[in-house]
Amino acid sequence: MEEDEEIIKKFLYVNRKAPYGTVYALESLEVVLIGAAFDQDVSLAFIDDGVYQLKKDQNTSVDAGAGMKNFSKTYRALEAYDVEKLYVDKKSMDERGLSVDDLLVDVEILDEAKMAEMMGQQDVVLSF
Amino acid sequence: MEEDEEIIKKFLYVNRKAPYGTVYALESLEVVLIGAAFDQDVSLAFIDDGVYQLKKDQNTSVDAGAGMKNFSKTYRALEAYDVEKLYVDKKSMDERGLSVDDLLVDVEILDEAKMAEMMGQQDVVLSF
Amino acid sequence: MKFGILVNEGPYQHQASDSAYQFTKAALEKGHEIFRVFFYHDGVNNATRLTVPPRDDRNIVDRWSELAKEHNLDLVVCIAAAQRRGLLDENEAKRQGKDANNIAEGFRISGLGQLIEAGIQSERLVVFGD
Amino acid sequence: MKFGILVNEGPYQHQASDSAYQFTKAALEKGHEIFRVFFYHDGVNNATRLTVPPRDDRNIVDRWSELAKEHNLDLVVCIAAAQRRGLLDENEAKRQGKDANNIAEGFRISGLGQLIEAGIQSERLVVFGD
Amino acid sequence: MLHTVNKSPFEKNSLETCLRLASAGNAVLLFEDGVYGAVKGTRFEPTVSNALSNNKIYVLVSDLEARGMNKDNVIDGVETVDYAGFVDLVADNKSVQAWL
Amino acid sequence: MLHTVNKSPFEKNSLETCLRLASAGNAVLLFEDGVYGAVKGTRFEPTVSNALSNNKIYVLVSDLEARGMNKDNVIDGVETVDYAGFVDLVADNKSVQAWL
Repeated sequence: MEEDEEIIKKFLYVNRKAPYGTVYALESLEVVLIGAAFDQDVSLAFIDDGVYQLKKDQNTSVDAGAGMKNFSKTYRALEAYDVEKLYVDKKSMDERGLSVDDLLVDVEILDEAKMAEMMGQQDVVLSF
Repeated sequence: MEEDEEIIKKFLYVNRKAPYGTVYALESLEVVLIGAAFDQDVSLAFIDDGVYQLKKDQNTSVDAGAGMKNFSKTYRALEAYDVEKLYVDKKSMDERGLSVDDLLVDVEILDEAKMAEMMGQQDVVLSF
Repeated sequence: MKFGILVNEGPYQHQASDSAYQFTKAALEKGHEIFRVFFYHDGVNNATRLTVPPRDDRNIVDRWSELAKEHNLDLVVCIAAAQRRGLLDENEAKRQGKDANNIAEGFRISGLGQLIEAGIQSERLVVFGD
Repeated sequence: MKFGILVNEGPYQHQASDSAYQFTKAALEKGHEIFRVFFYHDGVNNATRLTVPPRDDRNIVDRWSELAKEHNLDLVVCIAAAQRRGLLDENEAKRQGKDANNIAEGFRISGLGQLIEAGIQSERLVVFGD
Repeated sequence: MLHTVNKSPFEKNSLETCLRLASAGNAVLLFEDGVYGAVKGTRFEPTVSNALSNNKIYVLVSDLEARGMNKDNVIDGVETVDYAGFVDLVADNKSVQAWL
Repeated sequence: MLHTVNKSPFEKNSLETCLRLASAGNAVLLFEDGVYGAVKGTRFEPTVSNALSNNKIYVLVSDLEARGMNKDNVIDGVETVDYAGFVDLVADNKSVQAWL
């Protein structure tokens, strides 16, 4: 990573898919964790069904039937990796009847103008 | 196939996806062709973006850029396999501004009540 | 009752294979018969023996192999879909001049006619996909 | 200009790999540099040498291998995603105790850090998926 | 006849088309990401509540729980089932149509 | 900034969200099944026509032709590009966001 030392870019991870129905949410989180080692300026956006990734009380135990790996607690660990800018789309929350109390982690809720502005400031946008 | 000789079931193939963006349309057609050898009572339904599978003038030549296999002519060959019941959902056509003149093959356009009735008569419904 | 199962998506990327597995297991537990599980489209990727999932996650391929062994299930992989996606058994590898094969225990490769037959012979056909 | 490319879906099932290939080719023809093509999620399935597509269709894997050879492209397959889905090179197969490997010429298996590096080093990153 | 829907109504049009083309008396099972259609308080609650006058609607409880919800979050009149219940629904209906 | 949309607006909500969150002046490229959003006479024509007052919208001609359409089918004001044009759009914009 030596040659990257002096480049600090704004990385945005865009999450628009629900967890468990597809692997995108989980494998997106794996990129964020690896990426944290690179000292870039990282933001995460949760839009559309992506907001469901942050829903509290996820329970995937085999007894309960789904039998998949519950990765939701990893979102809570992001702070320890200095990944602190989590933005959530207001309209996506409203349409789903969700409030910040339903979410596992602290987020900043953005209206459309603010979300658009934040996206426009990014250098690299990763969508899964 | 000897043991199947006396069983004739109503098979419905439901096509709801556009061609080329995904392989489902092509691989659905492959099942229909193989299935034709089994002397079952076969119907095809085209609903939502599935109606685009039947759009005339598909051109996927490498020069044109998409570089994928154009399989649209195979729909014209279905008649030779005694697959003649092709049903198209009226609302799906209307929403897309399509008329029967836009389609490669003769189809029967069904309103919601008729489509629902036809579906209800089926024994085996294959969706891709 | 006799069920046929169709799986249209590969392991991990979509939940389809998980759902199909849980459904099949529940049907067997209720005393139903599974006539066949047919793997089509990316579903053929469920049949590779080369996966190494993380230790804290389920092993989707092994789960199918074990269920097949326990209940003598017929797990059939579509040959045409498998050829497009690189799933081969020993015979197919030889026939196609490939130097390796990757099919897991308990799966067999065969034609699409096996899907139609499952539709004819089963009293219900249940489809899992994207 | 220096481009990075991310491919999130496997061959044939979705158009993503076709689109990424056509884009990469067009970028090279215009004199741009491709820093890296990174294969993630089911995109790792583009790297199997065991596909045998129908003769009248394109060979997606070979097309990538040939483009890589011609332009010295760096085609990187994510190791974590590859393990879930059964993509292995000779080393990985040995390390995991698997009896076969299936990676095609021109692809190499490496970590997710290579994707981040592509984001840092490339002037543009273009993502193709479902 | 049983209809299955495995996609979120926010993301894809499967539930909408399913409800449009399901005959009166047909059963509908929501599972995988389809379970979001069964949840109270969302933009789709009115659509699904209305459909209950025509169709029995079921939701797979394990997929609901995986996504951080449970029976208490489900629209009144929608029934929860486990995989054994899913199997019974398939057995009790003459055919199954998956809205993929 | 360039936004890319590869899904049909009839099937998925990607185009809708993209247009909702794209800043004025941003470019939008429709390709793969996304090209249906660029076509005249569909239910989505008004949405896309309105967006043209805020955004430049482009459609990939080879994906349009694969699906049985051409320039004549495209909404007035939407521009057709080939892959070389797609590459130029990427080069001309500071960043690219794929609405997968």
